[in-house]
Amino acid sequence: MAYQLLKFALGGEYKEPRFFRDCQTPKKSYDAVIIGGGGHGLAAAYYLAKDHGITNVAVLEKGYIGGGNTGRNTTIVRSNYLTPDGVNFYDASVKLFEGLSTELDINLFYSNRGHFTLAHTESAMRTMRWRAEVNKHVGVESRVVGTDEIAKACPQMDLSCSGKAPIQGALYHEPGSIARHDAVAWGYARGADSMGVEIFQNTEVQSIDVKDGQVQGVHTSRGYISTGKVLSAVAGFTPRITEMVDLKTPIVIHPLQACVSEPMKPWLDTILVSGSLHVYVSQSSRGELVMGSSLDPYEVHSTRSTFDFVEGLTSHIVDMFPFLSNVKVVRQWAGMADITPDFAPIMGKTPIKGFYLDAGWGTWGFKATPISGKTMAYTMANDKAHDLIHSFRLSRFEEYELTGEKGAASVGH
Amino acid sequence: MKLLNCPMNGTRPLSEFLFGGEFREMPNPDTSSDLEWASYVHYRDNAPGVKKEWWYHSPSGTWFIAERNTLSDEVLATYLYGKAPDATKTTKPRAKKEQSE
Amino acid sequence: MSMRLPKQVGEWISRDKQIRFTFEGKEYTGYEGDTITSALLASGVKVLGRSFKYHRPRGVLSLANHDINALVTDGQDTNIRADVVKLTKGMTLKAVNTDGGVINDKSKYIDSISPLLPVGFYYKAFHKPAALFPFWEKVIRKAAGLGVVNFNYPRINKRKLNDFCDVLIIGAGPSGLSAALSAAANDLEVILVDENQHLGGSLTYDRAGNADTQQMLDELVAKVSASPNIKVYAAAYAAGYYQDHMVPVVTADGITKVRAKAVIVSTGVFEQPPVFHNNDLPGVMLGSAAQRMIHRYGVKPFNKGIVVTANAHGYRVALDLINAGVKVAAVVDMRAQGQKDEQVAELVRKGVKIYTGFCVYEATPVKGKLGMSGAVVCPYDESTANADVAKAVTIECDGIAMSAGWAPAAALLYQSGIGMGYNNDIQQFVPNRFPKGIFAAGRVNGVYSLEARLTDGARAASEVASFLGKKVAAVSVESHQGTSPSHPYPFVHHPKGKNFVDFDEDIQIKDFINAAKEGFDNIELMKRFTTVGMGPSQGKHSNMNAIRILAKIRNLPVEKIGTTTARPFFHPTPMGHLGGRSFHSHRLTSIHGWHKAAGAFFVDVGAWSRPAYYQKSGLSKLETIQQEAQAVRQSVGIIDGGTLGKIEVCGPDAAAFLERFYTGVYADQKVGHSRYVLLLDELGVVVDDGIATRLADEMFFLTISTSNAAAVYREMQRWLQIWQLNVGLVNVTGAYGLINVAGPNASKVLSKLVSVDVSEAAFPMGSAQTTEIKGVPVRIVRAAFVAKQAYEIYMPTGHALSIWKALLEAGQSEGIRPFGTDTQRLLRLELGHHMPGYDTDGLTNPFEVRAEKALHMEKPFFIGKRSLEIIAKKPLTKVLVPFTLAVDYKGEMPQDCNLVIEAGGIKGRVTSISYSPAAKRIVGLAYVAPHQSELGNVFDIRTDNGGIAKATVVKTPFFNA
Amino acid sequence: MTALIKTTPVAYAQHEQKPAMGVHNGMEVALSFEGAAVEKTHKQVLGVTDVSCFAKFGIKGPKAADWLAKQGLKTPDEINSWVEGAPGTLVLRLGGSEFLVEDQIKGNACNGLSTFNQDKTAGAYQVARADAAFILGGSQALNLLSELCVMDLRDSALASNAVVMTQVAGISATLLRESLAGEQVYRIWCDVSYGPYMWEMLLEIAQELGGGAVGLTARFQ
Repeated sequence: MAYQLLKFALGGEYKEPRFFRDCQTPKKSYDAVIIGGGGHGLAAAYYLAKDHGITNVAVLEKGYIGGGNTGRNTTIVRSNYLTPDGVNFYDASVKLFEGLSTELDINLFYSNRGHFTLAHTESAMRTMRWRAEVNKHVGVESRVVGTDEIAKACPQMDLSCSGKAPIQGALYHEPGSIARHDAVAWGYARGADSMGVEIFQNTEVQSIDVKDGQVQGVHTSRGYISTGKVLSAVAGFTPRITEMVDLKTPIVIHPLQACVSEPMKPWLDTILVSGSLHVYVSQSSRGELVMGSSLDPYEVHSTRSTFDFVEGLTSHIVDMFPFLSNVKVVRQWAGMADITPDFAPIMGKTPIKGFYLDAGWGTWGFKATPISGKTMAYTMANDKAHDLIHSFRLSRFEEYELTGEKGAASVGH
Repeated sequence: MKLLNCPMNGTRPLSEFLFGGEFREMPNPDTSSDLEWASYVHYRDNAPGVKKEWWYHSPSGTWFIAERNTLSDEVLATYLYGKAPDATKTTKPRAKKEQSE
Repeated sequence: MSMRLPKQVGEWISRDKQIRFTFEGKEYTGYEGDTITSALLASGVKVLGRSFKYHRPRGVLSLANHDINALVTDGQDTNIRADVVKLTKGMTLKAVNTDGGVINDKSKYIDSISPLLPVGFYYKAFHKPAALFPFWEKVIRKAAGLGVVNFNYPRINKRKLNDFCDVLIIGAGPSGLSAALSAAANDLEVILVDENQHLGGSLTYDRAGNADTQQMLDELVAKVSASPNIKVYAAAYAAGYYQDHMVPVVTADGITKVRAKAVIVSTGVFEQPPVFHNNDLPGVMLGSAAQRMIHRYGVKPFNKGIVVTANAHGYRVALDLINAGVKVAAVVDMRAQGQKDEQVAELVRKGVKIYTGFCVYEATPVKGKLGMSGAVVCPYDESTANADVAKAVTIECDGIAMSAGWAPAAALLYQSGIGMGYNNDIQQFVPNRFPKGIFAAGRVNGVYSLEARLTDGARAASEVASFLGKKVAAVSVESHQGTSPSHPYPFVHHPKGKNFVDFDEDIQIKDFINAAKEGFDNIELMKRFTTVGMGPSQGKHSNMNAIRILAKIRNLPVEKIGTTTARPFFHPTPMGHLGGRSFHSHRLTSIHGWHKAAGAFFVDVGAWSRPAYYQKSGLSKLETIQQEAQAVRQSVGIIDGGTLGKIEVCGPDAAAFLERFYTGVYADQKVGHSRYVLLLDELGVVVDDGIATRLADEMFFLTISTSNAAAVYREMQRWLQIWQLNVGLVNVTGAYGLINVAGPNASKVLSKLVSVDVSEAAFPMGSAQTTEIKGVPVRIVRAAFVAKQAYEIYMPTGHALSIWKALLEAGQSEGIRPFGTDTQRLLRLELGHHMPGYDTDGLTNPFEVRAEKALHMEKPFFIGKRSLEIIAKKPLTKVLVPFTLAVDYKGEMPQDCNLVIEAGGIKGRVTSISYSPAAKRIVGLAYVAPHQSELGNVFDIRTDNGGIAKATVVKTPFFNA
Repeated sequence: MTALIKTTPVAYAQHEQKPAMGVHNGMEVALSFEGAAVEKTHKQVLGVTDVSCFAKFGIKGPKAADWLAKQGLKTPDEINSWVEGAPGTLVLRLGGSEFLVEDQIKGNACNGLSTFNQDKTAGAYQVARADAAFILGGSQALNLLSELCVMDLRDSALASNAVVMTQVAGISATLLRESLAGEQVYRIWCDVSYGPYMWEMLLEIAQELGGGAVGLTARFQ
């Protein structure tokens, strides 16, 4: 038994401290205000304090921390992207994730399971090779594997997918992992709080003051806060914030749905993704299958569930695993994904001085949590985009310099 | 499954439709600046609210405009492009004797 | 020891039909109509399962699928919900989640080390040192989960049907039955759904020792059955509410997706356990569970027990128990005021001791916690939830029935977007804002007396009728009278804890208190940190209590705490049901059968199935493709191109339309000629290409590549609507077949079948003719995609097979050979043609594939033109070039998507590569940096294994065609 | 006229059932499957018949209705509805200005329409048609359709002259209800390339529900 548990057995009053203070009244002014108490916002706050010594920071969260997409994703961490910029960025995130449980002193259940992106067609196999070649070039472990290797990793799967879409091979990405998503937000919140950052839950931003192209402050449900630096890290709510400062972006909001099965004894050791069948699945440490599919096909700014989603997803899951016919789905839910035309994020400075954007995460936000926090903190502290995020700048659209992630997106997540 | 009212075919489940994106007025390509044009092709009116959108009824090949609240997902009106919203009343969908939405 | 009672009025079992089965290796007998649990209980089995985390023995709690204490496996299926699954002959059952059996579970030690495992312990342990985490993870994973999945379980596809009605009524208790009858009387089409085998809801078990309600139930059910307007789905649950009143109704046989014009939710309430030390021991159960056992299954819940209550229902339960021959030692009422009415008096008359203002402080376990031997009851302070242990009384008993309150079964209402407010008179959340077409009736609506529930059903039905435009009289319902059916805080603190709130997840009161101390004092954060309500019963017996505890901790009214979001499903639903019959639509050309007989290896191209090549025994795939290609180069081959998109653009503005849609010019195109078309999107990205043939002044015949056909046609329709040109678009993709005859002997073969002159001189490249083959009208277009001499023959699709055969026959002497898409890709590569979607990606602009010739920038408009003007000002970053490897190249064969490397950086990638039998060397297309693109330049391709292949930029075609 | 015989698009999917094939209207179709007695039962319970061989003529455009009228055919006034345009010939109005004319087993109107000349008919365009077409009948027909189609097709919801362009088994199809020799049946048309798939789906469910394939002969006996 791990020795950390022994302290709980010593009896007496439960001595575990609060993870973070219960902040109620904001100060009049902060050096920086972060809108959004999800993983990204909290990580940015944490690294502002830790890397740059900027601790006079308020994090404003409309609901509760980690309640947005941080708590609604399927917790997959990987870096097998298509462009070198994408691979480098996510690889840096994976490396931060690997040390994060220790750094934040919270068990994130960061579990290295390996990640197969299944290819059912020859053209999917081409994309796999493309990704593998770019990954290898940048030093990330990805390779194209045949059906024998897939069968070895997941002998239970019907490789013919019930004859509907036989698997031809896969991109295998060894660093692929899953993590306990809520704990990431909690860990960053605790870390930031301990360095002086103030986290306000149930605090809504109502408007943002901009004068002469420079941010002046933020009107909130807890009063006005004066600040020269505002970070918007609100994922699916981004259009509502950018509208406040009259900033145009190409983001569109589509719901992304997922569901979990009832718990069963662990049998699926790897993370499986199939672009053709629009399925991704892994088994959590509780024994539930966590399953997702592609984005909803049209714009909605809510987290409503649809039956079509779960019908389509389960029919494909049963194609892959016929023996799951009578295994039950317990719960479905949705998040709001902020999608960009080139399936890469929008990060960094904006035409409005002091207004920084961390958005456009689509379905990849969770896996970027540490690195987005780190690079956005750098960008805010220095008012200069971090090298890793240069190609994700907002102006790339006006400049017709979109990133090339489109190819990988069809088999994303 | 959500229902949508095709102005030609009546109320149908969403599975019969394809979303064609936000309806956007094209600026005059001859007079717009590069920036205006880039803004037109890339940027979207993306905050929630009532939007005009393109929808396509696949079985009949009908494009039409839907005015939809993207926050509540409520459809306020559907009509053929260029036809005033009340023009929908002139077409009588024949699929069902009684329409409901 | 049999616990079976004599025959009960209205019971659900057939005593003349015995069923034998085994549980944990022992044989038992039940009756038809029993659930697995009721049969076991009747046989005196009390321990039905082990809990998820601590492996505590568990018996029946709700007997209603509101908990998962009793999950079993039959060796085939797992996580079977024994409380509600019907017993069938020969079942061989075992409890899940045990290590060595439900009695001797070796994991039961975990219960004794539970102090080591407080709420959220796993966030605080195992991660240091990091190197050991993988070890701990294995331990944790092994402990996780419930049942073991059987990998040999057969695939089952259930039917999914659609059904329709005016009003869907969910829940056939008194209010639901009443609503159905009223709605039907108002001439509405009704679908009535209930998850139980029999209609009636609480009327089937809540009797208070009196069977009169059975008569009322029989009458209601008889009227429902007699009504032609009511369709009943019994043993069917509404899995969720979805937009526009769609509710999937799940039965053992499948799912019916009901689309209603209005929905009445009359789903009733879930009984909530009061919380005290050891409230999970086998023998401790909800009052309604005890009633279900007695009245539905004729099973005595225990021999001597007590009732702990905080409402009037507990007294009704006590009467039912007495009536069933249970010795009721006491009724323990947690309320200081207690209850004073006729039922209490009757109990007193029957010698039942009433402890008013008392609580059950703890249940006393027997050895191994396999049951209980008694209860310790104490005076109770409702304001502090503390028991006065100094005045403890111990009562010997083998069971406790608990009735302290209810939570609305409001999941479907929440999913519909309803607003709920907390009603202090009944200590319950009740609807206060309804979305259009959503109605609630009965206890879920806060209406409790039987009479009022019947009226509330009629009220809801009349509101539905007026919502649907009928003129009906309004019905009103009196608000709740008397004591509250729910206690605001039915909890008893205990230093040893083990007072369970969530039985699925083994969560105790202190877990909530500790979570709040750590800052997780928001209901959603608390849910995530403690995992309350996240187990398979989704909070049915635990969410309301969690809210009450948090309200107490934060000293806030319950309403301020709010509720967690109720997501589908109401009950967990099998994937085979949800997935249903899996449709896999596919398109076949009319020549498909021939291809199959000829040994074609098929690939999917969009929805189409196409031959990639025709397998020849003894030849590898590569050799086959090369042979097919050589046949085309040396003589003649044919390919079925029927999958290609084919559009007729007709009308006076046909050419004008094409000029706006595509990048080229068509106004001056001559009839009988074809031209290349290139389609961009508004960003200037290459989308598709094809051929436009002018068949008449006002008619063009267009081809679109197979995988883009549907999307491009849709875009044509949209732009036509915007431009309002006088054009008719006719999609003839399916109506026409296409056969491409290619190779130096193509004209020779074709000339045997057509009367027109197809010689080079009479029928040059870029021309088209309309003629006949064997009397069938055909269109022939000279195209050069795969060979210099190639004829695309279009015919009515029903004749494609005959003409295919005719061509093969005509070409026999020339050695004509069919070829597939893989060969086609090689053939076009040899000619140097790039393919959109294969050699381009979602961002490729026409300059990058050197398609300037196809761009008529002088035109006033075409889609993508304005963007191209902007792109043209920017330096190119990559260019697609044709390349060859040295004739004697011996290294590893480069593949598609191998990278072009220069000075350690990525400059581009190979998009197509193959050995060309015609060029007798490896040829390909690749993106390179612009400075690498000059003719004769040599660049590096890195192969899969890291080798470097030197490639030289050359001219196309790659061979002397 | 050509001497070449067309083959029904469904033939590939019917192959394993080994039907007796015969030519109707220049197309080889399945005349019978399991014999008159069995097919008669199937017809009552749930029978599926391939009628892709019926002659068709398609036309669209603002002047299409005028042109058809000039040829002496009755056309439906309402969009998405059908009439018997001539004895034994259905005229379906697909949306606003497109028409499908189909000769039934005894109809003979399409032949006369082949005189259509695009160059001389402004505002009307011929639509080449090669749909796979089916008749579905029997007591369980609605049961089958309730699985394959999301529309409410019960008599109370589907007008007797309505044409429905919807999805059946996940693909676009046109559907109507008609009375055939006193029996209520459903007609389904889909793109020719989906013909085999549609046949497979209809037959799979028909067989599960106690029905099966009905040949052209048994269908029109």
